[in-house]
Amino acid sequence: MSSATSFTDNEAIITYAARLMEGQRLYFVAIGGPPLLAVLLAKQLHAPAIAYVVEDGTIAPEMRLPAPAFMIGAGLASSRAVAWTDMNTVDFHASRGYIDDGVLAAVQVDAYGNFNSTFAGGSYDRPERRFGGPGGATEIAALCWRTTLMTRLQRRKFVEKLDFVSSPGFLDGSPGARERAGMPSGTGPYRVVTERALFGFDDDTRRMKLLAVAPWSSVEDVLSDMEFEPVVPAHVETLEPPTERELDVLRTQVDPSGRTIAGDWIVLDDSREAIKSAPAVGAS
Amino acid sequence: MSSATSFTDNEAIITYAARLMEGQRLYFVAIGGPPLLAVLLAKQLHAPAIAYVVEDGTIAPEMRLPAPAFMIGAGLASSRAVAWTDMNTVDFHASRGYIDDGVLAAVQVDAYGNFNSTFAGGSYDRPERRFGGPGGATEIAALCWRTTLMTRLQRRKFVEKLDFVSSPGFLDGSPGARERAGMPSGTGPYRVVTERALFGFDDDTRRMKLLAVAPWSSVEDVLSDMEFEPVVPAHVETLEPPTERELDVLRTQVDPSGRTIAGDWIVLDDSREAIKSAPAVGAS
Amino acid sequence: MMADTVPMLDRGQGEFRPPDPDAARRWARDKDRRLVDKRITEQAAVERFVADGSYVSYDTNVWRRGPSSLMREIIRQRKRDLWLAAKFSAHDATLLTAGGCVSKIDVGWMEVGRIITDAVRDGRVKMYEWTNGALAYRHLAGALGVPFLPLRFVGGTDVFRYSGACLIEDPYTGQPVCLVPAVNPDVALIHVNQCDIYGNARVFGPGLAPVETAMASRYVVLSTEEIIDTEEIRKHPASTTIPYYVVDAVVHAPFGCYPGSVPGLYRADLEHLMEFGAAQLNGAMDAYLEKWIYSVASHTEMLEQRVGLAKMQQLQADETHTEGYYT
Amino acid sequence: MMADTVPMLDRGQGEFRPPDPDAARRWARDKDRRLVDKRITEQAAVERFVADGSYVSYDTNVWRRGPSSLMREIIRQRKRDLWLAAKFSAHDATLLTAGGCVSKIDVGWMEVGRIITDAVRDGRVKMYEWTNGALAYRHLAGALGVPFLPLRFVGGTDVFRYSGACLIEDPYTGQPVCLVPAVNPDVALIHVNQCDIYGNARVFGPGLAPVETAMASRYVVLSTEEIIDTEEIRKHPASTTIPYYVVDAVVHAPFGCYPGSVPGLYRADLEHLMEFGAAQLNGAMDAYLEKWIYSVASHTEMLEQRVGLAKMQQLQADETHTEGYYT
Repeated sequence: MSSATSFTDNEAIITYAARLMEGQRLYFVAIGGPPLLAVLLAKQLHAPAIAYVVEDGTIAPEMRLPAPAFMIGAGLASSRAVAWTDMNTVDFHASRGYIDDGVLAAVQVDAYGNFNSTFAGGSYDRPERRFGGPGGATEIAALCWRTTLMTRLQRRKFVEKLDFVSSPGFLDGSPGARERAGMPSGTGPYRVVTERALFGFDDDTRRMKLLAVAPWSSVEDVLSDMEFEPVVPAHVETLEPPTERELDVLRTQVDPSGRTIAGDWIVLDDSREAIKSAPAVGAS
Repeated sequence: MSSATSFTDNEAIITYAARLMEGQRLYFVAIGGPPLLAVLLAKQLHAPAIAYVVEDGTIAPEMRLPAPAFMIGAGLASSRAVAWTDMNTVDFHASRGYIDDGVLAAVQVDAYGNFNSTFAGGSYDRPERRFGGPGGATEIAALCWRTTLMTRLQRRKFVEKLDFVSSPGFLDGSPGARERAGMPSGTGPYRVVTERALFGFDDDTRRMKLLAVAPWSSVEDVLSDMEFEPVVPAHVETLEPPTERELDVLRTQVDPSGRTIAGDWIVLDDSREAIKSAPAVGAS
Repeated sequence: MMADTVPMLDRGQGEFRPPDPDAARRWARDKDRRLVDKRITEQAAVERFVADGSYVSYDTNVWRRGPSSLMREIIRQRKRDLWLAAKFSAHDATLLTAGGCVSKIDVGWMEVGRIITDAVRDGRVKMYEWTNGALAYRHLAGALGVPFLPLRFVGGTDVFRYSGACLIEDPYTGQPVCLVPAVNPDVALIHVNQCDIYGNARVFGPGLAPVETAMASRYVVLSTEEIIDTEEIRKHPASTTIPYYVVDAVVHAPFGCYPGSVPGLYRADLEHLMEFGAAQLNGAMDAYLEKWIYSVASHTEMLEQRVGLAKMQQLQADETHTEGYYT
Repeated sequence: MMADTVPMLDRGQGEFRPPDPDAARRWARDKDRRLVDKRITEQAAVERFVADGSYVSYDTNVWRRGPSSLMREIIRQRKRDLWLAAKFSAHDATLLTAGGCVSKIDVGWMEVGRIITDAVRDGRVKMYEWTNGALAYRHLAGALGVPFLPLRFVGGTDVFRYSGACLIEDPYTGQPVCLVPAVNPDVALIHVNQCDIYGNARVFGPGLAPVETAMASRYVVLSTEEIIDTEEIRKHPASTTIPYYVVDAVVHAPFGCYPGSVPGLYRADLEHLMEFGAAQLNGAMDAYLEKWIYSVASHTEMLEQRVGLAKMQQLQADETHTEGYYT
């Protein structure tokens, strides 16, 4: 597949997340947003059999694409499901252990995969920026067997200390920390996907671990945009840029409205070095 | 309405229970049995507006009569309901306080309205007679605002000490005993209906209290068939025998199969004295 | 403000299956999430998913929309030492006890005659006291993946004393509240009106706790009156009661509740129920089991050789009320 | 064996509405059990059932199948000091905050822009941290008539610290488990697809927690796209989501979710949502409120004078997907 030379950071994040998805697993996503788009992209590309559950109680839908512009308010997003239930019911299924992977967007993440969607800057009582809250992210990150986070690689997002721990990763990283907090055993963060770097978690220390870096970036470049130091193994993989095919499906089928994939453009030259442009119109 | 001269004890019990029922109240009954028949009789006679909830999750059905022979296995018993739910759901409605009256059949009852449907005689480990268990009676008696019991007046049924407390009345009768056992406040036994006597409960002592006696019986006769002594007020009402109309509806519409109304015959002479006959065929 | 400890006020002394939500999660983790054809015979389903000693929960019962054919197969295969959840059971428990399959019963309500009474008196069967609602609620706890649930009944009774319930002081209100332990059965046997080959199932009519029972259990075996196309399931997602990923086996069993009724499809066979009752009264249960179970190889064979087409058609014709079920 | 006390391991420090199941039961006791015609205007419903200071829970939200017309009427009547349950809310909370109606919000998720941010910073609105699931679960506890429910999330986070959750040692497994307190809102506002004049209601499609919200709340106000005959309800009892006896008011409100969508009936009005977004960005929310709420006397008047028949017909025509909802 020919690799693309221009795409947005969000397109890269969604594409990389989609590549991680496997057809025999059951995914849990919120209503709308990049995680849902990643699942839809994976279904269109390499894993048509993927089943997913949506926070609103929709179970294993087979939405016909192209997807509607305003997914969160569109009945079509629930179409051809095997069951329509409600929020508590799908949380019960996750609590019972039936949902393999939670896929979530994070505003701010720390070295142990804890993440924040409540506020940034200032104090809790006088926040500089107040966000919408964790929504379903806290239960999804606690109850699914594995959690994959999607976010941009920025120093203010990969922090030593979160302004607010909205949703659980490995907490303080100590053995059994999640169990001591009342969460099911054997669960936790699995991957963190950014536009330039892919992270996992170290089996022994549960600290975030760098797995792959985009060709136009480097380990140094990645670390320079992180407040904390991840585990860096001797060998770091190359994160292949989105292919034309991936972007084509994403742009024409998965998010034809362009609302979610809009972002900062990444433009590559022949040597696959990046020349960043100004943020695109409507960038989030 | 002309009073009848021959009917079974069960017909009398069902008739008296039906007379207690009011159209503006919501009743909770088990699947089949005398309590359901009493509700159906009341709906046919004086209180067509009565709504009832069945243990199987049927909410406010309007079954067309005559009733089927095997109610417990008949879809018709759930017909024309406003909702079909399940056992937990109707128990939630009772727990939440929406169901006014539980109406239940009891095998054995004590002075505080506690009752037994587990075993009689012998010991728990080696019972003389083992019964089917409380079924839904325990939650119905705990969660509905009032409980009405239906049983025959026999010395072995109105006992000082139950062989087994399957379902709660006022427990030991002390103030707040039900609340201390985890039950909602303001709930408890309301009436105990037999073929010869109607009982309530004393507001102060919570002991069973004789309210009315059938013309062919007497306070002495009633007390002689009870192991414990109920509160006996100065004035005891007369329990009017079933009327021809009540029995006609009961026999032709409510239980045409005769399975549940079968019992020992009570035959009255002109002076309304009873001449008991041998147990009817198929008496339970 | 809340105290540092929560007083345990009272507790039942009964034996019960200890809740282990993490173990139940591991069962779920290891199930296949793909859409695979799960149709197998009743024989294979019982061989594979019902073991000696299994905790078995069925829904509803042999009188109404219950998995009668699967329970007969359990007897036919002479399973032993089962622990039953008799949450509004019927004569199913009697039948399984007569077949020598049962050693423990969690009792809510069930039909009890001399077979159960004798088995209890002889110590062949041990009963554990619960109620219909408490058992349905314990299954709900199991379905929620939590170790217990609070409830406002059972307390103050001998049922409480002989059960695994406990009474604590609620940390929020300071008032006493009961807890019951979750149950996660080894196998759920559920008879449904319709499902597809993957196990997406529909249950029509009011019911006991089919959803909780399926969600709580390790293995879920469905017997179904009818197998329908997945496209039909996807056209009406609101009609689905149980999603495919909890289901392990789909057994096609028309008249699967016989001699009971599946409302909207066929009436209960009252003659048969009387035959059963008489067999129990007259101590002729062995002959009954021989006639209806051991002497036939399968549910289909029983329908053909013991019930007969005429009777089946009569029971269907007698079920004139289909409103809300199939119309 | 179980200990005499249950250790309280940790607890949140947040303010929360203290559960009182017995008080909630008394609310239920005093409701009319008869089948009475409950149809009233949105104005009367809000006047009668929403008071200053009420804890208000709505389902779903202004983007999908939510009671938008009732929320506008709350703003029109200038209710004050409301405590909102924002369990997957949308811009409803922003709208009510802009109208000066809100002083407290239990947050799961909601759309947050400068109006909420400013209100929080200025101390006009206080937030309490929960999650969508925790709030839906607290409503479930309220619907079950119990003071709390155990769950296996929320622990270990700052959400826990700022909430009313606690962490105890489970008396059955000895493992830590979280509890959240029940919530019984003063009023539930639920937009439904269909109901009869008594309040027997149908909700189509996946949803948030309409059943739990109705069952938990003191007053239940339904707005409905369509009023159907009770005979139709009784023909298909399986379709009923909420039974009449919990319902206090039925408000006939076609396009009641506008500018949001009722799947199967009409699409969301994206132009309107952009107009709202722009009003917030540009600090022109007063003009927005004047145009869409204060300057019109009712929902009907807003539809007639601000939306218009052409737009309404367009939104209906755009909703081409009805499968599973109305077909």
